[in-house]
Amino acid sequence: MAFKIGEYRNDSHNDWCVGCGDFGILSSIHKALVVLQIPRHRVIVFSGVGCSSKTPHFIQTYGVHTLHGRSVPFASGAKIANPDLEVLAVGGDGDGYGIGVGHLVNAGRRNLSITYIVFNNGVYGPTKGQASPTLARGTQTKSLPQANINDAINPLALALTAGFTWIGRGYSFDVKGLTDLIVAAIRHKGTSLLDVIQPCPTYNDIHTKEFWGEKVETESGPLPRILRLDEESYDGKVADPADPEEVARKQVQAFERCNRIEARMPVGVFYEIALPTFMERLAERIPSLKFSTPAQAPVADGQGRPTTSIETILAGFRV
Amino acid sequence: MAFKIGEYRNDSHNDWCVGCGDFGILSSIHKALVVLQIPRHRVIVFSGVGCSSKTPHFIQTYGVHTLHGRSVPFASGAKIANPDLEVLAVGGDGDGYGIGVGHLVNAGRRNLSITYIVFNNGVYGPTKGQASPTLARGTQTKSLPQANINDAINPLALALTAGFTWIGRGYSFDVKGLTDLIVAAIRHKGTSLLDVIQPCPTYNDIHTKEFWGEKVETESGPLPRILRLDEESYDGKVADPADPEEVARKQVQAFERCNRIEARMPVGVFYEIALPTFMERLAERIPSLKFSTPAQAPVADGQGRPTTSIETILAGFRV
Amino acid sequence: MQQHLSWLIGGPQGSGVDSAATLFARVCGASGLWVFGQREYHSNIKGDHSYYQVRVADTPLRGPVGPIDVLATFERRTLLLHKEYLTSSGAVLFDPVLVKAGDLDGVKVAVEVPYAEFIEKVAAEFQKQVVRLQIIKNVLSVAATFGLLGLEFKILQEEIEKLFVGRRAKLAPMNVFAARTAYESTVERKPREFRFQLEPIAGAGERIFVNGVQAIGMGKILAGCKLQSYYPITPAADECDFLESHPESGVAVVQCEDEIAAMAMAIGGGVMGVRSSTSTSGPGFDLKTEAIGWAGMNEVPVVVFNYQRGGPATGLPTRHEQGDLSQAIHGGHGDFPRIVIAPADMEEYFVDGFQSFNLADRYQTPVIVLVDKALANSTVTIPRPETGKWRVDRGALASPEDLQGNRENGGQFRRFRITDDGISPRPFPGAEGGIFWCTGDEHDEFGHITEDPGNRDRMHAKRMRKEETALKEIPARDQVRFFGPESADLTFLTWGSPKGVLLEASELLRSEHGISANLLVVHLLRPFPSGLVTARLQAARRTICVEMNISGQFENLVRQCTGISIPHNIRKWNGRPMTVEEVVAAARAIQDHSQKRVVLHHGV
Amino acid sequence: MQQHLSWLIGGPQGSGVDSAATLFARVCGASGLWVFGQREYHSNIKGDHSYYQVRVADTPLRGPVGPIDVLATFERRTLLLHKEYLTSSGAVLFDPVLVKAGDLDGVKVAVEVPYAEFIEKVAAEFQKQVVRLQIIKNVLSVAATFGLLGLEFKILQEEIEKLFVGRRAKLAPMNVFAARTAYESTVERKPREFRFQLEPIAGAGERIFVNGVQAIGMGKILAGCKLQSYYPITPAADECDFLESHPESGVAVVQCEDEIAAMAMAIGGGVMGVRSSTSTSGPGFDLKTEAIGWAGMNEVPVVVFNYQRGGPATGLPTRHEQGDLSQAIHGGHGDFPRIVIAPADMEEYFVDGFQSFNLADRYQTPVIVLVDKALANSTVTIPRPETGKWRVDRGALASPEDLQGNRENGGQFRRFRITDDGISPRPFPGAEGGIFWCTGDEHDEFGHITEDPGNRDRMHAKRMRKEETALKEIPARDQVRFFGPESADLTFLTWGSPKGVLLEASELLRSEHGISANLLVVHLLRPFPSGLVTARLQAARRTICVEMNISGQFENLVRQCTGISIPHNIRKWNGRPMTVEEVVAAARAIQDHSQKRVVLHHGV
Ligand SMILES: Cc1ncc(C[n+]2csc(CCOP(=O)(O)OP(=O)(O)O)c2C)c(N)n1
Ligand SMILES: Cc1ncc(C[n+]2csc(CCOP(=O)(O)OP(=O)(O)O)c2C)c(N)n1
Ligand code: SF4
Ligand code: SF4
Ligand SMILES: [Mg+2]
Ligand SMILES: [Mg+2]
Repeated sequence: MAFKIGEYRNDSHNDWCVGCGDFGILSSIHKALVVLQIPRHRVIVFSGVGCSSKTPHFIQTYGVHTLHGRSVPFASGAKIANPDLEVLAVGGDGDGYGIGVGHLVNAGRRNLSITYIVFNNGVYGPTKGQASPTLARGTQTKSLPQANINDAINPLALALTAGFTWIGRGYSFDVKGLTDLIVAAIRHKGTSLLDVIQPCPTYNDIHTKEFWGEKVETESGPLPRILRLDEESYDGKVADPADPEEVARKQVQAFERCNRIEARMPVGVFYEIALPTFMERLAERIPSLKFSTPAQAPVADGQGRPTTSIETILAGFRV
Repeated sequence: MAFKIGEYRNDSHNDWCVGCGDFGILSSIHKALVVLQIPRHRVIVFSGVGCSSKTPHFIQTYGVHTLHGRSVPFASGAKIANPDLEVLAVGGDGDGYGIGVGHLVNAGRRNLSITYIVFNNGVYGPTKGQASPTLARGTQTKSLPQANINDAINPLALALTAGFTWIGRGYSFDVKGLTDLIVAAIRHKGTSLLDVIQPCPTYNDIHTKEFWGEKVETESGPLPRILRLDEESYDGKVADPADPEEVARKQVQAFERCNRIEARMPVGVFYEIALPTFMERLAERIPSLKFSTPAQAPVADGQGRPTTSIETILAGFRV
Repeated sequence: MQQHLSWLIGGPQGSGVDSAATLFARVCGASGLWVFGQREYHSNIKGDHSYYQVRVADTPLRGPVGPIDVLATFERRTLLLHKEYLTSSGAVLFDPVLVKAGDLDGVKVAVEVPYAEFIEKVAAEFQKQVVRLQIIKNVLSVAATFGLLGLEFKILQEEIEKLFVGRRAKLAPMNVFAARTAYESTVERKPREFRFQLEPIAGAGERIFVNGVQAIGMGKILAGCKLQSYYPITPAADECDFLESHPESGVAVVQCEDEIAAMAMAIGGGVMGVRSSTSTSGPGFDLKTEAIGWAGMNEVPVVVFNYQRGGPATGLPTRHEQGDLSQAIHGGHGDFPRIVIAPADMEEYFVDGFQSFNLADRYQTPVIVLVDKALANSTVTIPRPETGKWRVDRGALASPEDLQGNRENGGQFRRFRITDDGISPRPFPGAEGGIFWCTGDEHDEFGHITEDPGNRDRMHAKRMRKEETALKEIPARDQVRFFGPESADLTFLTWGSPKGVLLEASELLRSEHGISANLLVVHLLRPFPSGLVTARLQAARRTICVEMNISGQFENLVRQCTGISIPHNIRKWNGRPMTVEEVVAAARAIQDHSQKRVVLHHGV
Repeated sequence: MQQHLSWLIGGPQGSGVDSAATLFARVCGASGLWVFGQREYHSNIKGDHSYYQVRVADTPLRGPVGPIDVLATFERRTLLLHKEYLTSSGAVLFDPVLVKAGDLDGVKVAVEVPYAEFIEKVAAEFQKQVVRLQIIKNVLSVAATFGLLGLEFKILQEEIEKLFVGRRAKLAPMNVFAARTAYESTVERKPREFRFQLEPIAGAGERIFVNGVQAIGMGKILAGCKLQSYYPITPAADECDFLESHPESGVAVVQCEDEIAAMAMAIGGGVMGVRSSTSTSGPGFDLKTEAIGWAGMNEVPVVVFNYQRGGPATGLPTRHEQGDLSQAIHGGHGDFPRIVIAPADMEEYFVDGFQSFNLADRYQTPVIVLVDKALANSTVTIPRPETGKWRVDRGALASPEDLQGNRENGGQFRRFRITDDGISPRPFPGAEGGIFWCTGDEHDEFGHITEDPGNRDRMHAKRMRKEETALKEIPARDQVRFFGPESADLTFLTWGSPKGVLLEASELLRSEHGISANLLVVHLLRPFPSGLVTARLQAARRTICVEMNISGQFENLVRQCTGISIPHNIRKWNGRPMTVEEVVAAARAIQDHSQKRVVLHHGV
């Protein structure tokens, strides 16, 4: 009995603006869950705070709408506690690359099996459209009293530097392509960052659906602004993670690709590598983790008697 | 009347361990100030918390020993308030790349004229040698009960991604080379990150002075572990900041260079570009900043009467 | 007879409800009347229900009321949600196309506003598409109200023309045309039963019409604030927006990566001698906790405005609450001196925007100003503040002689000199002879770390002494404010924004219920004016503590600082400000039945 | 006659003072004696002065004292800094090479320990370089003390051998040889005037010798804590280190990038139903403020240990203070329920390491445990806790039937069902039929955002009700603890670690000064047991509030919760724990002269 898309939808009041790119991402997540056929009670979606961070309320799985900028550490704790569950984190670019960027960098160092989807719209939604860290310097959206004064960061390069083991970019109105990317990101064993270009028609009147839908002039004539990396025969995957030379080469390639100056916006998988996950590393330290997750470990017996013994430790302190 | 090194030294109680790499960095800072001949009351040094963050107390300039991880935003506020002062920030790798990394990334977006020197010793000093974010996975210093479980970050690549406009690496026991780098970093108009390899003999028994002093096997025979980029005819400087192609090329080059797998450790300037500073950008918005800094702007007249007028604004609200 | 009108307009967020209300309020203000406008909205960008209540009268107004005299609607939801609050003689403006059977049951005065018809007229006249003109419904409702109230069209026209300036100037004629259409049609159709009438009054003096963030912003600019660092958060971001949109004031407004950075930057500015501040709301305020303690430890003048909203956590981010008092007073590990004040009305918002910097400079410590969403988003007519009398006080500064004297000795300065009043003159970095250090560690007089127990004893006590000094020096009228007869049946005790409704409620209690009431508003919350408060409470017959939170944070603070347990309280925590009527009813229940606690529930 | 000895050893940080003291203490413990060891050190890695005081007696000991009976030194600084505290019959062990003229003035019993000579002997015997053997001075001082006290060498030898195991086993013979050399030499040279004698005692029962972090760590492991996230900070990091070095206990110890992440991770674990905790100290505790509020809002069981140290800011990072009470009780914007407890001695550290998780699960809210540097770094002999009687309480969980019933209906669960006691049964994510949402926004019973005022009224009240429930359910003996006669001249009121000195001081006051005293220790600090405390205080003749901070945070809390102003207080804030003698002296000053406040200053 296959799970259908309706089963992953929650009908709680959705208050996103008409035309918001968030809708495309939400439905791509629904679709990815259908593709993956994960029972809904085996998924938990974390988010920060922002328009995009309301997403968990619209998915019929466990959902945790945390604090601004903190979705990743909340999700990390949850994943460590119960790695059997599929853990997703979602949220805005302000949330993930601004206030939360310290967690992003440090999450890359751990490689828990978490999929992090960032809704990149160049602005802060609920606080009326201030510039987010992805808005280029000099840009003035209609929500800004003056042109943006800070340089933008490059989220993919940042994730690469931070050590993310799967790095991709999608576009919210390309639901098909995005669904595939989400599926791949979830399937990846390790931390994946999926940056999604998401028009905010209310505050960002520059990076609109129309803008992304346009054709742009290139050397080979007019082409769609959105460029699919896989059509370019770009391969971001490290074949042999044990080969440091290949790793370094693929990283430079990924950096070059996401750093390139071009009119078109590449989407797809920029980098991928199989490295031991944090749970695997932890299990090297803590033998019991090889047999049971923290969530499975019994705490007490039927009478409430603690089941974790401290006798050996106590013995060491006996005088 | 030239300023001499003694004038930049403060003799308050220094409690660093014997043989600590911090001493080399401290004396390089003293020497750089001599080279630059900045009057000591025109310099202010900020730091976070950690062994290295005690540095300001040993320099005879204004010194602000802030909170763990926060030296950069404190220093940023100070620089905006009084850009006429030379503002330095110093601190540990835990401070700057761990708890403070969110500020690091976002400081790159502003480009205030601040020099940030990070003492990179792979460990947390005052809390007894836990792994810092620069310690490689699998490494076990004598202070660790088990081998490090997290991947290391690459601070130079991180700074590059964050938008730092001057990025370098030095070695604490190469006082001469380090002094030159500090001088260059301070002279740079914009935010500079200088990562300094700093042995911590007390907790990090792997990256010791001896280790860095060794010769290593290379294709061209045994060579010193420390490799000077300038001897390699590496040029990290962007000649024409208005040329996006050159910028992208130099960034890829810098990324490749600091990401390369090699037995030797390159020191020198990895990347440099002249971009408008934050104060210049602010002055585009706020006309008065073209004539006076916030610190110079008068607040009241001799009788305490406020000198900033709100008459025009008030007029807009009159009914 | 007293003139008084309560008008409410509602609609989906983003449909222009705010501008309609502002237009209406400004026109009333321009007519010499006094206005109080209260804005309610969801934490949502577009679509959810928001509304704006505008009270208009011939005397100054201070807070919201429950009953509605005129309900202006252009969609069904607003009608259904608010009609129960219509006064018995109240009127509804409604769209005949949208109203369904029964919707108007119980409404005495229903005034049809044929929006579609008007819009078609406008469309025809200006050759526009009908679908693009939906936003004009707002102007139509205001104009219809005007027609109903019999106010002169000219004033409305003038205000509309003022509204559409610059790039939008070309829209003015169309809006005026639309307004005139609705105005005239309503004048014609005005039902007889409708009794309200507003008459322009003259000679109200020089007045301004501002909301809380504007008042604070102007106070800050006047104070010479030159650095405002912030991280966006509702409703504090509006203040930063206001400052940023006045670059001529010279305030460097810096959007930071988070509230920790914002606090750190402001402190960095404070260290340099520049008047610096940051503004935030609950979640951001929490994040500043550690850095505020550092500023206290290092005696840095810095100003933090906290715009309270419903908590805890994200809570009710666009609703009103007074829930951050405990955090402001007690937040932070260890002990450090701080000043906490709470302005209680629009005039005080303006004054404290200014005065907070004087307190910070004088006591060289963080000043926390507790304001709230209710007043931040209320727009009120107030007399133009008498700023001509205001003075800047930069506190104790290092004298040129002091600095000169240190040039020899390494150029360093005893920044943290132990003094009797706890205050040490400070140099600004950059000054020769003024070199000092700051550190979060306990330190000696120069600012170098020391763990010497004797130094700790003295230095810690020196810092804390500044609170005693502040309590001695700050004028009593800036510590507590008392209103009403010396002796009364009831004494209301409060802080912050409930002041307004309590003043109005006291009036009503006296005039309509024969209960006399006076009011003590505590303005200085830390250091706490225990003596002044105790004296008033001891003299009171029956005290009622009134505040907008569930746990009685203020009541607890009063007990902590005076030992006095207040016998009665009125509390509310549903996110909507208290209204005059519910406070009156609560006070009566307490007076008549000695009820211990009354919880208020009014609100949509 | 009662046996009692106060021994102190000092030296530069990193020179092995700790291990010497631990060795000495363990040997005394192994002899059946009771030990209390207190460690003092600078916030420095190597070189600054640190010292360790070990008290030994034939009855359990509870806190530090001022006077020193035997001062073991191997460098001059220790001698000069501490000799003034020598009792009149006290002895100094000193290095004849380092002592200068006059250094020993006033010292009655000076025992020469020719360290250099001993070391040369060892070097010769084991063919080592003299310079490499300096660290052995520690063992030498301990052995010399042993000789002086006339304890049997065998026990010392055994403990040394236990110390050097594994990789370090080969060092055992050398250390034993060195110890024997010093021991025998001191036995020979023992001065007649030296009167102290320690005799092994038998039958002390099963005992352990632990410090605060170890006691807490064991309690946590036993409770089934499976996730401990942390960011390193003194002195909390020691606990994490302890847990990490016991991987067999199955606790996933995760070093995070900062305290915000550490708190968030622990909450994430709590949401999943795993017993999770984090440990920190002041600055880190501040940073957790926002997230703790979120956990309160979302009813997540999570345990936070805060190891108090000198504040504010970085303060005195390795010194003692009880300065974070206000932050623990009041920190965070808005109102949310929380449990705050403070264990007051080593036994309670152990118990609360365990019990805190039961409280968290039962009330589904953050539990903050306030401990402090003094006990964290004190090492004490205590009877082995009777853990066999302890029970795990996981609180209200969703029943299988409840879950089953929801499978149809979208599989979702009313996680935040409004109940009379405020507690709602919870499922663990992963369970079918248990789907729920969490959000920092105000929410409905499923956890979806709503701004409905009625829901807010009820949901906010439901959460806060849990504090009333807790106050009803938690046994009185876990709320407050009373010691001493029902009626007494003096009643001490305190919380946390001063308990120990107060118990000993009460003994002395009775036996030596004829003053009777009893003691009320408040263990549950929020919700506050106002009734129990009031009853005791009303029965008291003269109450003295005792705490380790400058502002009287606890005294203020008591006044806030009971309205009672305590007439006298004893406070200390120089970073060093209170000693028995200074408390006795302070109590006498209060009893004899009705002094209002006594500030304590003892400490090096
Ligand atoms: C600590 C804290 N600071 C600030 C806020 C206010 N805030 C709410 S959402 C938001 C920005 C959201 O922007 P983004 O993350 O880009 O999400 P988007 O709305 O664009 O989807 C901010 C600053 C908050 N809730 N908490
Ligand atoms: C908020 C906060 N968390 C933790 C600490 C404890 N702490 C002090 S120094 C330090 C780490 C210092 O390491 P690093 O920055 O690498 O500097 P180093 O000592 O190596 O020079 C930590 C975690 C603190 N002071 N404040
Ligand atoms: S404000 Fe922008 S991001 Fe938020 S819901 Fe509206 S369109 Fe979407
Ligand atoms: S612990 Fe390491 S970093 Fe700190 S002072 Fe000692 S050697 Fe230097
Ligand atoms: Mg965004
Ligand atoms: Mg370090």
